Amino acid sequence: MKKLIVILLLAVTGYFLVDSFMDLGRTGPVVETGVKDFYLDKTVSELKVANTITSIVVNFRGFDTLGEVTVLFLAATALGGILYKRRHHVGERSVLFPSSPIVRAGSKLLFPAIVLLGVYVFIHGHLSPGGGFQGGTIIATGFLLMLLAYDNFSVSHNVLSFIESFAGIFFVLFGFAGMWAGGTFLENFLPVGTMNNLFSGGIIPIVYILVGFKVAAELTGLIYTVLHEKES
Amino acid sequence: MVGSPVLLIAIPLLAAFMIPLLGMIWKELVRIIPGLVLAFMMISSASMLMYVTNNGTIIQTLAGWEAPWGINLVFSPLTAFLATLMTFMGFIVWLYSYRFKRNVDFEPAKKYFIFLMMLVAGAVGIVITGDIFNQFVFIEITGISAYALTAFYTGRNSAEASFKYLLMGALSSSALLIAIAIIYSQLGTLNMADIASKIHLMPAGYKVTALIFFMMGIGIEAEIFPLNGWAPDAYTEAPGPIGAAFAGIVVKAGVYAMVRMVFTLFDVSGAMDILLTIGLITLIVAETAAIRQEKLKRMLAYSSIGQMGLVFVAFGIGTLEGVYAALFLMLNHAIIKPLLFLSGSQLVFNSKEKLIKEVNGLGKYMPFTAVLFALGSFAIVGLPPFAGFWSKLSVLTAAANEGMLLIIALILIVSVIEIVYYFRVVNRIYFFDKAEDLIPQKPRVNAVIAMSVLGAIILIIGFNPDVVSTVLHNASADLMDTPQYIKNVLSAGQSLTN
Amino acid sequence: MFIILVFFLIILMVGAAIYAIVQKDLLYAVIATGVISLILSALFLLLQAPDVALTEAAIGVALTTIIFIITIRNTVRHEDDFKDRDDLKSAVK
Amino acid sequence: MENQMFEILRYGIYGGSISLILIGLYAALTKRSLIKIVIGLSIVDGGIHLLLIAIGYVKNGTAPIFSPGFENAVDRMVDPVPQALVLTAIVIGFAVTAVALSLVIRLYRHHHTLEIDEIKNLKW
Repeated sequence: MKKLIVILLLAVTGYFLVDSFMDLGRTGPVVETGVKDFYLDKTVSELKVANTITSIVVNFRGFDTLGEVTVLFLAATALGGILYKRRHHVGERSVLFPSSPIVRAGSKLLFPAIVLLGVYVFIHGHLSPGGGFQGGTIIATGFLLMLLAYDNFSVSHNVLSFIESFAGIFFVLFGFAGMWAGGTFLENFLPVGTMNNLFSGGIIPIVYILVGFKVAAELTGLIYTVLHEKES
Repeated sequence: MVGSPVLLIAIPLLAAFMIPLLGMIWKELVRIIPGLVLAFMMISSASMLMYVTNNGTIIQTLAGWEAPWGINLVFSPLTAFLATLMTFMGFIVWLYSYRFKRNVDFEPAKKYFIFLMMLVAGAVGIVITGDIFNQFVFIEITGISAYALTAFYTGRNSAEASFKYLLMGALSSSALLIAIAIIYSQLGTLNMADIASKIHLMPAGYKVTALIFFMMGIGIEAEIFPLNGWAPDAYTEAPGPIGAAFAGIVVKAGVYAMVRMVFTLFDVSGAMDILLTIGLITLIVAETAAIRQEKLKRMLAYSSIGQMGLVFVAFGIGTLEGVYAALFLMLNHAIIKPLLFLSGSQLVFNSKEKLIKEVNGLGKYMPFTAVLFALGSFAIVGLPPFAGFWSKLSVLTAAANEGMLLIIALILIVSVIEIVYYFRVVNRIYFFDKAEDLIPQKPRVNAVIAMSVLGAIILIIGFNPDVVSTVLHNASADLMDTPQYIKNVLSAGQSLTN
Repeated sequence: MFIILVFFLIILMVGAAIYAIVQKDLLYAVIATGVISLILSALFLLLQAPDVALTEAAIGVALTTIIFIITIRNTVRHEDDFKDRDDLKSAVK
Repeated sequence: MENQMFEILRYGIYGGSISLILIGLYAALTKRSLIKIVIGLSIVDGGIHLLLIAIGYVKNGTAPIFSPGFENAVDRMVDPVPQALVLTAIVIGFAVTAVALSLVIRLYRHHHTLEIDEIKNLKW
């Protein structure tokens, strides 16, 4: 009975979704020129950033990004709170993944390469595909690999907390600096330089690097918390 | 003007990132800093409310890009009123729970205060932002804080209440994203004012679909009828002050987002009737459920849902008077319901089950708390001369001017139901004998201050409702005036050529 | 060629989604979810969204899957026998 | 001919993402295992992300990244805004999934079961 109602509900939802989106191929949007042309234009002419997505994420819609790293921060904090226990033994692993020597040696070899790739991705976020989120998550997967391969591999919780907090604080402080120098929060107040240089785009690469550090620290901490959850 | 609207978001975020570091230096800081931040938010938004009343709307652009392209914050009379109300309530809740978990556990206390602060900041963000995707991000911030606070106690039911809340929240945020996708695919913009100015180009069918998905996305926070299954459980299982914060802060943000959609963004003709119908169904279902409850907080939660239904009915009347009445109701509900939650959680502090019958005879042992609870009960059912009377009266007048007699009758019948279940509790407090084994809890000083401030406000509004009428009139005029909203936001942007 | 590839991936993805919800063994269902993310990431790349593809590859394929697996290791592995924990220990180790 | 192909492509992508959303919703609403419900939620998320990306796609589009010598390829670039939104939405979706799974672990710790019907101490 319940399934029947749900299927009926899904049929209605599906009809409306198909109705709203499938027509787009035929008729197209009612407003031809949205905000995207402006973004594509200004990214080259004013911000001197090659990657339009980076310029949107960090500059045009930078406030969203600030909110988003906050969501991640809150999720990491919430995870610690939900799984919190008073008698907390540090270093105790709830889930052990037994691994062979080949996996261990391989992980040790791969780990620096993965971290290096992540760093490359977020430093070059304004020039090529990638950026803070992508680089940060790549670094977190590197730490994840080490955590899975070695039972005794551990990350200092305090160091993660420091990186996370300082990256967040500097993000907001850059926003205030923009307010002080240019009048609005998160304004790009540094000289933009020439396009396709590593040092171009004003504060965009700096902010994205901070986002990268923050995301990497938060995701690593999140995985670490879940992995060290022990049934009492 | 003191400060700028962006500080209302940026300062709490900065503080949230700093608290883990500061907590390593001195543990007391994790309690003090959120209080200072909330006090700053309250003072700043109150002074900006003053400025806005005299000088008109503040539009704050972010990252140096004007309205349709960048994100902007709108601090109009309406949003200023709601932001002030929310930050004030946040401060009261902080004051009430200042000694929370003191000397017991450092880690949970730290998390509690971070989440409380972010709950307020997220709700303020929902209200003052002028961009639908930004609003989605703030809804998620508020949501994750609320899930974590609901699951705060380690008992078995709190995780379940939180999971229920999270499940509904995740589904509704999916609906919100779909609605954003529909809007963006048709209009190519995410700015609220820009959408409002272009919405008439959109085919009517898509408009209705998008509006329904929006309502599904936001209705969870606004506690409208089919989406409020989480509310009684979350209110019951969360720590006492958090119930007050949900009723006073989160719900108000949800209601604002919803009426902003209906009044400003969409020009769908039947939307007012939808609001009215939803409100009536919510009102009747919740009030009839409230009378059957045995736990005090559950009863208060259902009563809260019912009040939100009444607010939607008032908005659904659709006239300026109706909006005024709805905003007045929101103000009163935001003050009275937290008082009931705070004093109610004091009354059942030491009982295991938190049942209504466990408050028997506490009037003699906890006179102050009991008086405040009785005051809140009288005020919320709408007895003169307390605050709730004036708001209910204005709803009835607004409905009468439109000739909606059926609605007036329904509201009066529901008020009778409210009187029955609130007076049942008050009766038990004063005229029953106390159970032998129950130890009354003496409220702490900070709790007493927090509750008496709320009680004083109820009396002030009750005896002199004119103190808030200017602010409310400005706010309701602001909500009705869509062209002015569009002009305010876009006027700077239009002159920029791209 | 492009269109055939896209359609192939979409069919594969929907198949993986159906597999993920009918499969009673939660571990297999989680792996199928990871496969959906992998295909989504490939589709994002084909639809000219390299940034999103990178993020989805790292978050959807690696991190989400591993959090699901850790949860399954902490709870039960089969959808129907809800109380079975020993079975899981012997099967995964 | 080419336009027709493009239309078919669009229909395919929209159809795929909408069916993904519906399959995920079905799992989230009817399944009794908590982990299955969370799997359903993450499938819904994936479908919505694909839907958003598909909105921005244009015929023979290129990625919205300027490379030296191709600065005037603006007309063929796909819409960057949905991509930025999806970037944000993916990370938020992951955060919600992680919180949901931690709640699942805690529920299991208390109830020793994952069946949603047996975890019903709180009723409507």
